[in-house]
Parts: sequence; structure tokens; C-alpha cells
Amino acid sequence: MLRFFHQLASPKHFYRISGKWIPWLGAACLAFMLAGLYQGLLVAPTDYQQGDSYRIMFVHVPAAWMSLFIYMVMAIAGGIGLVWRIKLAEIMAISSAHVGASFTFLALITGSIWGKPMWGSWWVWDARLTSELILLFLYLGVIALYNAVEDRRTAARATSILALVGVVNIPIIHYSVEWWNTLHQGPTVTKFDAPSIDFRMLIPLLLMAIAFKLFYAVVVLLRARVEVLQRERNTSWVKALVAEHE
Amino acid sequence: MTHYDQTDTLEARDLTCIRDDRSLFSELSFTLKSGQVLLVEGRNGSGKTSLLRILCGIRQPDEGHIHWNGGDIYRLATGFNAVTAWVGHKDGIKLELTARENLVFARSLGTPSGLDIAEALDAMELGGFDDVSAINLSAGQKRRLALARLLVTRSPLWILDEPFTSLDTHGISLIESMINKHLVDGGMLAVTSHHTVTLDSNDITRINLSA
Amino acid sequence: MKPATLPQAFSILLRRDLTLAYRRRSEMINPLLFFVLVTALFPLGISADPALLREIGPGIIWVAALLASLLSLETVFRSDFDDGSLEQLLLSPHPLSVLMIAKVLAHWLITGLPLLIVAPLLGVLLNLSTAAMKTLLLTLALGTPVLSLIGAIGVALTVGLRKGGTILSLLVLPLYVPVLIFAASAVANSDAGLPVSAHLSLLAALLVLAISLSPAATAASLRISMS
Amino acid sequence: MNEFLHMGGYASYVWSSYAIALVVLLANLVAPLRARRKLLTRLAQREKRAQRMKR
Repeated sequence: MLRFFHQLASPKHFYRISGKWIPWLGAACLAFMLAGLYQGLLVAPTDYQQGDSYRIMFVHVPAAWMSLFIYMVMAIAGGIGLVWRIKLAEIMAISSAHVGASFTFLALITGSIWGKPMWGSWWVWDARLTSELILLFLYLGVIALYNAVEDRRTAARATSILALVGVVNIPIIHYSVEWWNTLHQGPTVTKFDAPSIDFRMLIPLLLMAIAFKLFYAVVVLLRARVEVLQRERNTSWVKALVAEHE
Repeated sequence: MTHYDQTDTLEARDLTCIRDDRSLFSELSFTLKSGQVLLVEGRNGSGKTSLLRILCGIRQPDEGHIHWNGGDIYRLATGFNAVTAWVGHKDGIKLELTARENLVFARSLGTPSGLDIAEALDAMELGGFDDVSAINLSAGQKRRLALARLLVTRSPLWILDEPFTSLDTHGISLIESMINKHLVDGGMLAVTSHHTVTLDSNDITRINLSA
Repeated sequence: MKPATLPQAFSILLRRDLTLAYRRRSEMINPLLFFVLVTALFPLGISADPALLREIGPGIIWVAALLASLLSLETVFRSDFDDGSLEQLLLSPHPLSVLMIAKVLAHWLITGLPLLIVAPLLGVLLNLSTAAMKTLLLTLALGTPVLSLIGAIGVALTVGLRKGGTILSLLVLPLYVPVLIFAASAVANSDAGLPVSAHLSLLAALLVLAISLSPAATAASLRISMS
Repeated sequence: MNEFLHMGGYASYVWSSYAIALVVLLANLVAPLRARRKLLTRLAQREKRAQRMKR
């Protein structure tokens, strides 16, 4: 079975197939996002406590989910690339790093903006935000390592190991930050839970979550295609593509 | 004294090595048997060192396999390391340690050959330097100390990357005689060298990577 | 003649690293001086009020310990990489992860342990109570080995890089966060007379996890950077 | 309509968050596209240079 998977994952094959998939994924992503925005900004009722500021949640929460989800995907893809030495898995791992870091950054910014009206300051050492900040450093570590190593293949394998080490540490870091948070501030006001989840608030949250997942798929495929072109630049099919491109 | 198993074979099949997405060499196959020499030639940057690093297992080939007595060297891992001795561009000796301390440590990383440290140093014409800290040795003496690890360990397969660098003509002939004895004992050698290597064995397979 | 047994190879490597460090004694002092100096800066930067120092003392000492350990990590593989003996380690007939434990243990004995010896002095500087001092030593004893073990992975990943040192801190410091949190809060708790057994057991758990997982990760990282 | 824009007084917070989200998403979309174009032109130049050298 692995032999088949190895054949399928030939760069040339991957490049062609992903080229076909991207437009569909993009359209679906747009559709879900528009539906999510419509539901979130127009249909969902105003919250009796937070008024309309809670609508930031429809961007903040999916982004936070994505930051963790993408790190997991990166670690798993990296692991597969390392163990079975499948080039494509390595490429998918490293292509996820930048978009994962972007979602983490987005979660941090929107989290702090959402917190401002509630607590009056741009940053609060809330457990979730603090874990998100550390996750951002983990991502930046992966990206920095990838750029620091000259040889592309060694760089990809080094970052895969780092991602695996990181993914083992994420739950430990999260637990220790939760522990640290309850130690200093007590589990009171800074709970970040969404307001009493009214069903009509849940829909936009899920729609946006699906939209972000589709968006990740589009971006990771786009980046992977560039990485494939870069790595296969001496092959005939890439040379043909280059000629075509002019 | 250290007779090796005559039936040892190192078999490489379709080795491919890629650097910066350019293949240094591809579909390279050869077999090395007891008493034989593999001489790797080619211009600088043609991948000579990369090939040797692949042979000894430091670097994995991008394609292809290497078998020692039928077993893949990556599955054998430490088993293959036990039969291999590697001397690269760098000497691999600690400057703060004395010659004896360096060899004692080198011996712990291989199968001891029964030759004691003093005898090995004498064979390398480093007699009397036992307690001299390596930092005070000349480049040629350091190189000979690095090669002395081949005497204190018993490894049928020697993989030497430019062993003759910084050696004078006398040093080169000293090393060549050591290699000849190794081959007569049934050992094998994979070597790169810019100097012309005059060895007794006529069983030399030449690979030119920039042909 | 059989190859040296694993325990023999382990102890020879450990003794070699300790001899090397002893012969470069002057270099061993640097992380220690850094540790004391950084700790001494905080009162100058914040205030000399004993009550305040006593409260933030544990955190200061632990952050300084983190940075001192980070500073000394380079030495774990740097010289072996430069003179080529790292390649010989990779090609040894012994499992590389076990040899990594020897390397990390040597690094801890050279740089981690001295932090414990100097810590009481810093405890006095920051007006820590004797209870806090005792817990500080306990947390350093449990925590600094974890710093060396995790740090070794980062060093193995960056050993081949020209400017490896700069990104080493970015790779390793986020992974130090759990140790910092449990250790610093343990010392703070004991200062307030609260029980610390939970914190110490969590630190011990981190140590067990680090000992079991990081040598293999360090070995794999080394193989990748050296290839 | 302007009541919608007003967001119950939290307009600046809500709309800045969504604006930043839009910018981050667009940046992530544009970056690989630009990188692909840059790579293709670079490879095309390299190909031309190779041709010239051969002659």
C-alpha cells in the first residue's frame, strides 16, 4: 500500500491534482466565510452582557482552534516525512508553518481587542492568551530554524523534529499555564468562555471554523506547490512549466 | 594479528545524492569485497566526501541502498558502526587531551584491536608523545594521531576522506604501508585522495564523480 | 576483544567531558558569574525593599538560572562539532541516545550543579526565608537537569548552523516555561508557608519525562544536522 | 444600516478585529501566489542564461 501512496505523492502528480482542487476549495471557503459573517454579524442576537463586542469571538475562537490544529498537522506531517522519508509530507509540514503562525497571531490580536472593553487593558495574562503567545513562539522557532538551515532537505527534517518536540510540549505548557493562572488570579472574571451559548451564536462559530479550515487547505496547497517547484526545478516537467509561463 | 572475515562484502545499489536540488551522483552501484579498495576521484565539490559520508552511514542517500553482508546498513545501525572506521577531513581528536587519552577514548568507540596504546603510537612514529597534549602536536602529527585510531580498533571496513592531507612523503608511505597490511589481513578500504595512492593491491575499483 | 560495554563507553565519555571541562576551568565560571550578576541586577533595577525582593526573589533566581543554562548550552556539542569528534560519536557501536545522556549529564555536572552551590548566596541577596531557600535548592536540583535535557535537543538542531546560538534561545525558552512556572511557584509557596509537594512532584514528573524522551530526540536531531 | 455599523458602541473594536483578520488572511493568500510568480520568472531567467552559456 505504501508503494502506491509513494507513487501518488510524486511531486508532478501532486502539483497537477492540487492545481485542480484549489479553485473548488477556494470557492467553498468563500461561501462558508460569507455565510459565517452574515450569521455572526447580522443574525446572531446581541449579548445581554457584552453587547455586540462578543462578535469578535467569531474570528478569535476559530483562529485559536486553527493555531492548535495546524501545529498538530505540521507535527504529524513532519513525523510522517521523517519516518517514511516522504518528500511531500515534509513539504506539507513546512508549508503549514507560516499560515499557522498567522492564525496564532490573529488569535492573539483579536483576543486582546476583545478583552479591551471587558477589562480595560489591551493585554491580560489570561491562561488562554498566554498559551497562545507561547504557541506563537513555538511557530516562530520552527520558521526561524527552517530559514537558518541552508540545505532544504535537512531544514525540513530538522523542523519536523522540532515540531514533534513542540507538539509533545504543548499540552504540558497549556496545563502549566492554566495552573499558573489559577494560582495568581483565581478562576473568576477572566474566564474567556463565550457568553451563554445561544444556538444562533453557535452557527456562525462553526461556519467560520469550517471556512478557516478550507482557507488553510487552500494556502497550504499554494505554498506546497511553490516548494515543489523550487525543489523540482531541475526536472523536465518544471522546465516545461517555466517555458509555458513566459 | 587482526585477520578479518574474508567473506565480508559491502554492496551499494543505485546510490543517489542530491544537494541544493542538484544530483551530485545518481544510480551509483559497486561492490567492495575483502582485500579490495574503492578509490573515489573527482574535482572539488563533485560529491566525493558526500559519497563517503553515505557509505559510513552519517548521511542517508536520497535514493538507493547499501548492504553489509546482505543487511541494510540502516537496519544494522550500531552493528554496522562496529565494523566501520571513519576518518574525515577533521581529525576528530580533542586538543586538550593527550595523545594517549585521545586513543583510549577512540578505542572505547570501537572494537579494541588488542594493540595497546603505546604500540599504536610507536607504529605511527608518535612514540614518546603519549603524554603530550594534542594541541602541541604539528598538523602532520595530529593527522597521524587521528589515523592511529585505525590501529587501536578492529574494523574490517576503513573509510578515509583525504587521509594524506598535511602528511609529508614519509608520513604518506607510513600510512600506505598500514593500509597494505590492512588489505592483506582481509580488510577493505574506501578512500578519496588528491595524492596518487600507490598500493600493493591491484584490486582497486575507481569511481570518478566528475566524469 | 569485545567492544567496550555500554556502561564502560558511557563512563569513558562522561569522564572525558569532565576532564575536558576541568582543563578549561576558566570557561566553567562564566555561566556562574552570569547567574549571580543577572540576579544582582534586579534589585538595582526594581528596588531594594526587602519585602518586595523576598516576594519576587524566587522568580528572579529561576529566570536567571534559565538564562545561565541557556548560555552554557552551546558548549555541549560546539567543540565536538568543530574538531570532528562528534562524527565519531555518531559512528560508535553504542546507541547514540545513551551517549547523549552521558553528554547531558556531563553538561549538568559542569554547569547545572554549580548553580545549586551558588543559589544560597543569591537567596541571601534577595532576602529569601530559609524555607524558601530549601525549596529553591530542591527545585534547582530537579529543574536544572530538565533544562539541560531539553536544551540539548535545541543545541543538536542548531549545531551545524553558523549563527546557531541566536535561534537556540527561540527554540528552547518556550519549552522551559513549565519548569519555570512549577519551580518558581514552589519557592514562592514555601516562602508563604504553603505546601509544595504538588509542585515538586510535577517537577519530578517533568524530569522523568525529559530523561525518557529527550535523549532520543537529541540523537535524532544530531543525525539530521550532521547529515 | 448605520445602527449595524455602530455595533452597539463597540464599532471600533469589532471592525478593527475583522479588518485585521481580513489583512492577515489576504496576506497569507497573496504571499504564495507572489512567491510562485517570482520563482517562475527567476527560473525562466536562469534558463535563458543557461541557453546563452551553451552557445
